[in-house]
Amino acid sequence: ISGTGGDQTETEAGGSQTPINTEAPSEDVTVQWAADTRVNNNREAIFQSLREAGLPDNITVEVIAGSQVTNNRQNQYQQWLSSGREQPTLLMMDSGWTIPFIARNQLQNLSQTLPDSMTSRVEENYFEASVGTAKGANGDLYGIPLFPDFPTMQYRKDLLRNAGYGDSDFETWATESMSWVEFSKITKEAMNANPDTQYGYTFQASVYEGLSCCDFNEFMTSYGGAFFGNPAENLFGPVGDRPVTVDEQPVLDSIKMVRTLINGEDDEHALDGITGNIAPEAVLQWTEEPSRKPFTGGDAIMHRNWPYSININGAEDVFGEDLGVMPIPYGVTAEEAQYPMTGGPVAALGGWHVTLNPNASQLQKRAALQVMKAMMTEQFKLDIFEIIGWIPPEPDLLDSDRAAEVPVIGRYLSQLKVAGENAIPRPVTVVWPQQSSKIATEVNAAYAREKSPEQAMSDLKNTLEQIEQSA
Amino acid sequence: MATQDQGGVFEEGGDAEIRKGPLERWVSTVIKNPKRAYRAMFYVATLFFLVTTLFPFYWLLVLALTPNRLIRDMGLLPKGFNPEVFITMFERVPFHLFMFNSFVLGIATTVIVLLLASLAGYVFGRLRFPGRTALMLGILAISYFPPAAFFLPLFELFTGGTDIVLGPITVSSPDLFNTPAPMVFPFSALFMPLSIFILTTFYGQIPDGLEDAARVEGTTRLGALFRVIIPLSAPGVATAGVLTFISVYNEFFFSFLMNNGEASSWAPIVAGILKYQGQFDTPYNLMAAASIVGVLPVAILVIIAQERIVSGLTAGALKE
Amino acid sequence: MATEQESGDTVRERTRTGPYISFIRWMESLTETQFAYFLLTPALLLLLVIAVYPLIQTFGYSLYADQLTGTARLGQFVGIENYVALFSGARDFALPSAFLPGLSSSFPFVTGIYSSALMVTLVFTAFSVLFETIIGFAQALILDQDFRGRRWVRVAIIIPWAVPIVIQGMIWFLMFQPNIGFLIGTQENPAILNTLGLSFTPLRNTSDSLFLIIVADVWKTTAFMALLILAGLQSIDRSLYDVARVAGASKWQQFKMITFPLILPTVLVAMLFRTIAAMRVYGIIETMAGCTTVPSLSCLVVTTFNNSMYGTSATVAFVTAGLIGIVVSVYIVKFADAEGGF
Amino acid sequence: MGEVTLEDVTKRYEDVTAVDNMNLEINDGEFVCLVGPSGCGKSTTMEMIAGLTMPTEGEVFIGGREVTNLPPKDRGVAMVFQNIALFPHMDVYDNISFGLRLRKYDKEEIDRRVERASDIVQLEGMLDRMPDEMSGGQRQRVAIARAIVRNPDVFLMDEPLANLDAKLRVHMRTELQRLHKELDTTIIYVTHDQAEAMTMSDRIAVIDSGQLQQIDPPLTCYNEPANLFVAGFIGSPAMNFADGKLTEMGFVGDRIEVDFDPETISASVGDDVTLGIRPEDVYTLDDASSLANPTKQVEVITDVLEPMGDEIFVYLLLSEDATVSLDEEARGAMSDQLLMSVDPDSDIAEDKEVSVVLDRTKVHLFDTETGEALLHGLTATAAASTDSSTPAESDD
Amino acid sequence: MGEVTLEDVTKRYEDVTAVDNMNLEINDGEFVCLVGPSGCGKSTTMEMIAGLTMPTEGEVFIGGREVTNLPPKDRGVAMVFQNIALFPHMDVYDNISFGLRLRKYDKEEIDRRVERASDIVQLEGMLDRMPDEMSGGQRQRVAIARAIVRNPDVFLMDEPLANLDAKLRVHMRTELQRLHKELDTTIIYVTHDQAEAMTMSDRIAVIDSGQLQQIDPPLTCYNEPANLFVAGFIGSPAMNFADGKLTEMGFVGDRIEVDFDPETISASVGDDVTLGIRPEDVYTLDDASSLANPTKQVEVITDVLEPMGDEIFVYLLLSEDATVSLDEEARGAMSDQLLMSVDPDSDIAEDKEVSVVLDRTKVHLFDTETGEALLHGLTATAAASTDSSTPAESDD
Ligand SMILES: Nc1ncnc2c1ncn2[C@@H]1O[C@H](COP(=O)(O)OP(=O)(O)OP(=O)(O)O)[C@@H](O)[C@H]1O
Ligand SMILES: Nc1ncnc2c1ncn2[C@@H]1O[C@H](COP(=O)(O)OP(=O)(O)OP(=O)(O)O)[C@@H](O)[C@H]1O
Ligand SMILES: [Mg+2]
Ligand SMILES: [Mg+2]
Repeated sequence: ISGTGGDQTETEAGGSQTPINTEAPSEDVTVQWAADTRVNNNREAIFQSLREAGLPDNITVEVIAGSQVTNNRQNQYQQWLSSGREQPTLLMMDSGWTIPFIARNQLQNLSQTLPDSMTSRVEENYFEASVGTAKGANGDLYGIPLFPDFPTMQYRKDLLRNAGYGDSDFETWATESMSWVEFSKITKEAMNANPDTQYGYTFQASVYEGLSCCDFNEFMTSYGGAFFGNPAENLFGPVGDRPVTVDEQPVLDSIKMVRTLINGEDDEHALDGITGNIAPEAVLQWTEEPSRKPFTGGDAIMHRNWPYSININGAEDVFGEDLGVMPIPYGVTAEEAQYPMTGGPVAALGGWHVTLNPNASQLQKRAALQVMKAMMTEQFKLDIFEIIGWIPPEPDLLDSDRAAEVPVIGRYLSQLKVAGENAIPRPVTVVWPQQSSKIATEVNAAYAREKSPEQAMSDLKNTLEQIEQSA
Repeated sequence: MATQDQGGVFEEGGDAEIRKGPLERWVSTVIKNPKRAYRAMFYVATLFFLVTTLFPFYWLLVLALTPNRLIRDMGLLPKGFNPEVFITMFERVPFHLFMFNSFVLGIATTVIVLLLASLAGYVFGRLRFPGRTALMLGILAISYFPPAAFFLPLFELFTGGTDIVLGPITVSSPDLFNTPAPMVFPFSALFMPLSIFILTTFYGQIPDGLEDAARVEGTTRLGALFRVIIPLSAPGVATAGVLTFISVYNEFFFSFLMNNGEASSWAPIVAGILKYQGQFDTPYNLMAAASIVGVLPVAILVIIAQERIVSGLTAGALKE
Repeated sequence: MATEQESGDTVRERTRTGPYISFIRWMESLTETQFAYFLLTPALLLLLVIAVYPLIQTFGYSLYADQLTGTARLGQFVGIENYVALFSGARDFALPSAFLPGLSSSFPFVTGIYSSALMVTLVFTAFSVLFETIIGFAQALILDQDFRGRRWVRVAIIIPWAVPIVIQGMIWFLMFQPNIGFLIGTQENPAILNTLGLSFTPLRNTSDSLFLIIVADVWKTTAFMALLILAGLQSIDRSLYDVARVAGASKWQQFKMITFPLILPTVLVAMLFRTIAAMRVYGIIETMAGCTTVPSLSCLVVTTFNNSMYGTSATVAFVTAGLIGIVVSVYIVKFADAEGGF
Repeated sequence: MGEVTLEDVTKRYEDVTAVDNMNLEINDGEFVCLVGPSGCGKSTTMEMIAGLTMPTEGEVFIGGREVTNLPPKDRGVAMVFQNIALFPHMDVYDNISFGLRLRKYDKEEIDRRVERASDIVQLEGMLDRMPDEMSGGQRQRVAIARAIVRNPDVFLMDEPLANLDAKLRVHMRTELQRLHKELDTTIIYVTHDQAEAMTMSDRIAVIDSGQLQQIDPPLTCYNEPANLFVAGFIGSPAMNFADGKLTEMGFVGDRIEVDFDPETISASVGDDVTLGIRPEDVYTLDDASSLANPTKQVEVITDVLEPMGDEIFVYLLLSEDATVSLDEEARGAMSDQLLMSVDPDSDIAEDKEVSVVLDRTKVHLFDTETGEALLHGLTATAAASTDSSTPAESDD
Repeated sequence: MGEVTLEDVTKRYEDVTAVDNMNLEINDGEFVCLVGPSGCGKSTTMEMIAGLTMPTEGEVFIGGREVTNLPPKDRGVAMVFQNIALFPHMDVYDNISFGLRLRKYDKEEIDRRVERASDIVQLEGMLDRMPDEMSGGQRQRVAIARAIVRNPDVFLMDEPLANLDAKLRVHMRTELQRLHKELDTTIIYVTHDQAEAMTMSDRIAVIDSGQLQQIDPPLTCYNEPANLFVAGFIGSPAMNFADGKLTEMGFVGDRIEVDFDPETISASVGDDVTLGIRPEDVYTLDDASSLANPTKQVEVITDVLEPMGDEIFVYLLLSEDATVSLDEEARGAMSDQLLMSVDPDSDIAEDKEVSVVLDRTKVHLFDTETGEALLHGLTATAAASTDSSTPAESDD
């Protein structure tokens, strides 16, 4: 019986360097695509769209409806890929954890095996941040973004009107983000103007990946802070060879800001200028859905969330046109910020890629390549925007008429575009999962006033450094 | 004998009397006859347990009946009444298929476990032999490990990644991914220690005289096990069975990683429930409905196991 | 009897042949020890292949360093370094929480009680097993009575055990989710539990979460206890109660002197396995509060496993098993007689 | 204190009436044996007195108190169970001391009593054995000891000596009698050992099919059975019965005739009557010399001889054609056969024609139909004795 | 087929030797009763024959085959257990037919046999009862039926009738004897009912403390007990013993003297010897007329009278100062007391001085130390009878 296992994929991964034949295979092939239930529920329409986008008739796609819970999928993929299974051929991967798979040589290197025409289209046309999370340390491309996801700030126009704001303000905010100072002031005003509305601003600060990857990341980055120094250089590594900068002032400021939002200006670590008491303590235990409920239910004025919730809140029977969307507020402007990619209306980057199983047979790969080709067509991207609401991964497509016609979300494309252009990915590396849980714990503790921002961040810095060194 | 009087608190009288008498009369009889007080205490305790165990289910029902977008600021009553959820849940996910898979996995595991654990329980409970204690401790020790400790080697074994050397030939293990095998076998092995211990205790308590009688009548030792000892331990066997079955129903580690999550790949009910969940949005009402539907068959199983099997096999209390 | 039948049993018996019969005969001719091992063979074989073999492999993993990049699952051989790192706290940074509580020079001399996996696990185990045993016992005693509707009460009491952990987590998570559950209030409008000291965001707070997780676990797993103890109760010879009653035993004395000692072995088995399972608690934590908030030993195993830190994961798994072994041996030593099994 | 009274007590199970309208009065300090065929309701009666089984109808009194609905522990009874029912998880000491420990006697008192009880049942040195390490008889003795360590008002003993050998049994009998005297407790005792019932009890209660047939002192039951059932049940081997008719001359059966004045009994001439005579009251002509009041001779053929050591049972055939001797239900109960017991020295042989006589003073007559006794013992003359005193007593 | 042989069989439990080097040969078709005090090893012996307990040492043969290590089912034995051991989860029918169903007899055959067996044990109409709905005696009868439906080579019955009333017992005895004759099976039977042992068995095996004391036909055991233990154990009430010395004149005890020639026995003058005489061999002077060979008169005082119905036990005190009569171990076994059985008509009274004589032909002598029998019965003259035939037999 074999030894510790796991090493047998080494050689096969080498095989993944062979370029893939771009000719469509002539025999009937079924390509297995590990996706999720939403894809599965809409698979007829999606297949239709793929066909129209040029997928040959002899290639069929079979969807494996994986869990929507991203961790579960990650675990499954990990087992499949590390044991060298040939199936599924195509995998839908979270941009939040594609890079570790790349680091483990578990994905097909697309730069080397796909025709340049395809890869360069991705590099050139797609949202840059998204593409960044599909690349290896060597700069090669390992996945093709299927759709990106950027959070925005949603608000209730009707309530803000009560506080004296009007359409012109809303129009400005749509593309020109406001500062947190302004934001907190406006929210407070709106709260005062609408005493029946329970909450001012709802967001997510539970101890979970969403805090470290996204909410905290946004707060921090919008104040010009960064996890590992200059994001442009250090975001995806080199692990162990980059500074840990979570104890820098901008980071502390962002924490103080959030503490003020929750606890008020008399918090001992309040941030000057911020108007306090606009967010409930409950945010400390909220993830996306629990934080969205009060907003959808009319109990909140401001709400940070992913585009999925725009579709919900903007529906006619909810707020319809009264739903306003703007980019996330900023702490400091990009110019004032210390590092590139920081400051301004940043949005954490989510979204998914499609990747190729390197262990698949050549035939499968050939067929899969045809599928990927179809997926990269404009037609497919817009179709699927309509079908599932996946945001097209190309900024240009957001300007298209067809996109604008998509109900509800079509109204907010310009805001999304701003968010997309200012998207900040989480610093995914092989050690990110470890770091992420530490970040969430410390940040949440600091928000909850269990630790001073300084203490929490210096503790965090220590731990992060240890993790960096361990890899 | 006199078993019908073992009603404990119902020792005398029927409860018919309670209902017809007014409260005051009852109170005065309680003072005269403390047994009534016991009975009252019994009812209070029963009620308490009923409320505490059932309340979360009620809450589940409230969640199921409330349309998902109204699930917030919940009180004790459903907001709105949306029984269609019990249809929607099947439209969204082929939940019945997942339930079927769980049933097959559960039954297969239970059969294997009861069979092997019965033999082992008989050995440990009724025979004295060298190595007994060490073996029992060894088997027990298996249950100390988290499932993750078994996972990687088993995953390789069941996905064809392990080379098995059979003398001169080396074959790789068969690829059983997406079949019941890589779930049933680990379940059996991991849940077996509990059943072995349960059955050991129960089988050990059956008087020797009964096994002796069976053997003189012409059974083998194994025959005596199946014809006398197991039927007489029916409460224990049924319990071991129910516990094993439900454990399978509940298992989520191997259930999740030993298949690709499709109903057609033998993924069990846990995968089905998780399929309702979106990346961010969670249709609590559908999940609540699905769990109510998912739990019902187990309720039926419990009824059958507890009433039919137990009372059918042991008509009387044990007597030598 | 049966004079007509000329042949006796033995004749009948002896005239039967065939491989089945000769197999039976062979089996019956085994000595007690041989027979014991013969019957154990299938169970041991299964355990050997499905449990022991993987454990040996996994133990091997624990002697290798983690390897996060490249295709190899494990890094180089490091011997017991993983264990040393775990116990010295040098590996804590890579885990969702510290493994052992830190020591401090000031009273109470231990810090991070709630953020150390060991302490969280022990606290959880002690309280959940204690309450499950007591409540399960009470429930079993009720279910053992004869009363109308008993079947339904029995189902009601047992059914939480059948609730998948995901759902169990959801039920309790929602009950204590601000703005959704009614068991949790707001500062302005506190619920009863809040006035009793529960924070307004209990599921982000280790001690409150631990408390709620224990409650949720007791709700679900008490049925396990009740079911097993009930089975024990049902197997007691009822005529012993007749004797006791005539001897003058009150209900309580009957319980103390007959019921309890006779089901003690069953209760011990139930407690033993509950203790083992409680020390491996994971699912309910993950679904209610998350492993970062309430880190249990299994949380460490699963999290490191999911983070592809297979060496560390295997190490923690073996250490967990070792700790469980230590706790279990307390049972075994203490109750060796009552159990009669060891 | 220890009077036990059953008033119209009935116990019905689904399809069986185990005890049928039983009225029983047992005095304080009395020793009463319940006897009757297997399944007649003895244990059920005991259980109702102990409070383990609730009567379907009727009431139970102990010491003058109504206890029908009282739990066993408040009735002041101790019981030896027919099925022994030792606590399997306790050693002998703990089994015996169970009741005492319940009552929180102090350690020394318990030790003293347990020692005394285990002495009585001869289990010294076995106090730390577990029940499954003992022989059947030893277990039964533990059960007895468990009952006698206590000081109840009423002892209920359901076949307490069934598993003991003759010698131990005799010993235990003596002990129980002594205990009875010492403690002056009421003892209700089930046994099917006739000797036990005869020697130990103040009165014997004979039960059949759940109904009380007779409750009287042992010798009264033996000598003046109230009906055919009691006559046949008490005494081993059983009484011989011969069917016949009541005529002017007295009893006329197939072969046996006994002359007396039919006027003296409460049956009319022409009625079917049954004559009963015990084996020891049948004499060969040789032995008849000592007999003051023999009946007419009866010609019989000796069949099987059964030597018992201290006596020999001789089966006598009344008609030549009755050849099957050891047949079912054979002994004593059939009218074409007669059982006689003779001295072991008698020179009687099988298959001989002999004449026997019956002791007139020991003859019983029963109404065949109702089974009721008509007379017990005839005097020397053909005139029936009208007083019902037993011949045995009148011989004194 | 059904010979049972034990060769040097020993069974030791931790601290007890239950069976001690037992050698036993039972012939095919023989009916042997095992008797002995409680705890002497009877059940253990049976279990070893059945294969339920493995002997610590020695070998067991059945039908000439060595079966020491054979499982019970291959030994061709059926057993009635002392503790009855009905399967509580099966009704009577299923209990009885268990062995037949195992052997896959066809339904009709099973029905037929079960019906016949339940008929024999008089359980007709109870076939669908569960064991816990039956009385003790009924359960025992089921246990018997379960054994007798089968056709084994050897029946093992451990006190099968302990819970039955006298009448049913007599019935069952007859049935078992008939069965024995019909099937010609070996039956090994444990009982402590002397009557049962005497009437049913071809031979009685007397066991004490795990050791075989004597195995002989019933009357031999009764009349020629091999040693003091057997003499005291067989017979109820037990034999009277008197300690004394062997002198030139014969036996000389405290009060009792029996003259014979000491040369004729294997003991030397001056040895301690014990004289044994059964209660029925003690006569009052009145009755002594019929006695051919009386001993010298013994002056005694009558103590308690115990009327048994068919006889009266009279306790006789040998010395005036022996006043305690019903004391422990009193009856028969003590040398300052003598038990006599007399006719129920005898006009004997309590507390009278009377003279009694012993039947010389029924006197036994034992070596007090080893317990071994020295002689059984003296002839008319003082010369001891040297042949060992029993007086009872020689009387024929
Ligand atoms: N499992 C055991 N462990 C220890 N001692 C035992 C065990 N079984 C029997 N004994 C002892 O062995 C001796 C013989 O027991 P056995 O059952 O053969 O007696 P018995 O002759 O059948 O007596 P009884 O007439 O009382 O049934 C007894 O002293 C008993 O206490
Ligand atoms: N639980 C029960 N259900 C139905 N019938 C029962 C039950 N218990 C006893 N009986 C029946 O009631 C009758 C009386 O039983 P009981 O035990 O009193 O008899 P018993 O006189 O003690 O007989 P034995 O001498 O055989 O012990 C029997 O016919 C028995 O079958
Ligand atoms: Mg009875
Ligand atoms: Mg015995």
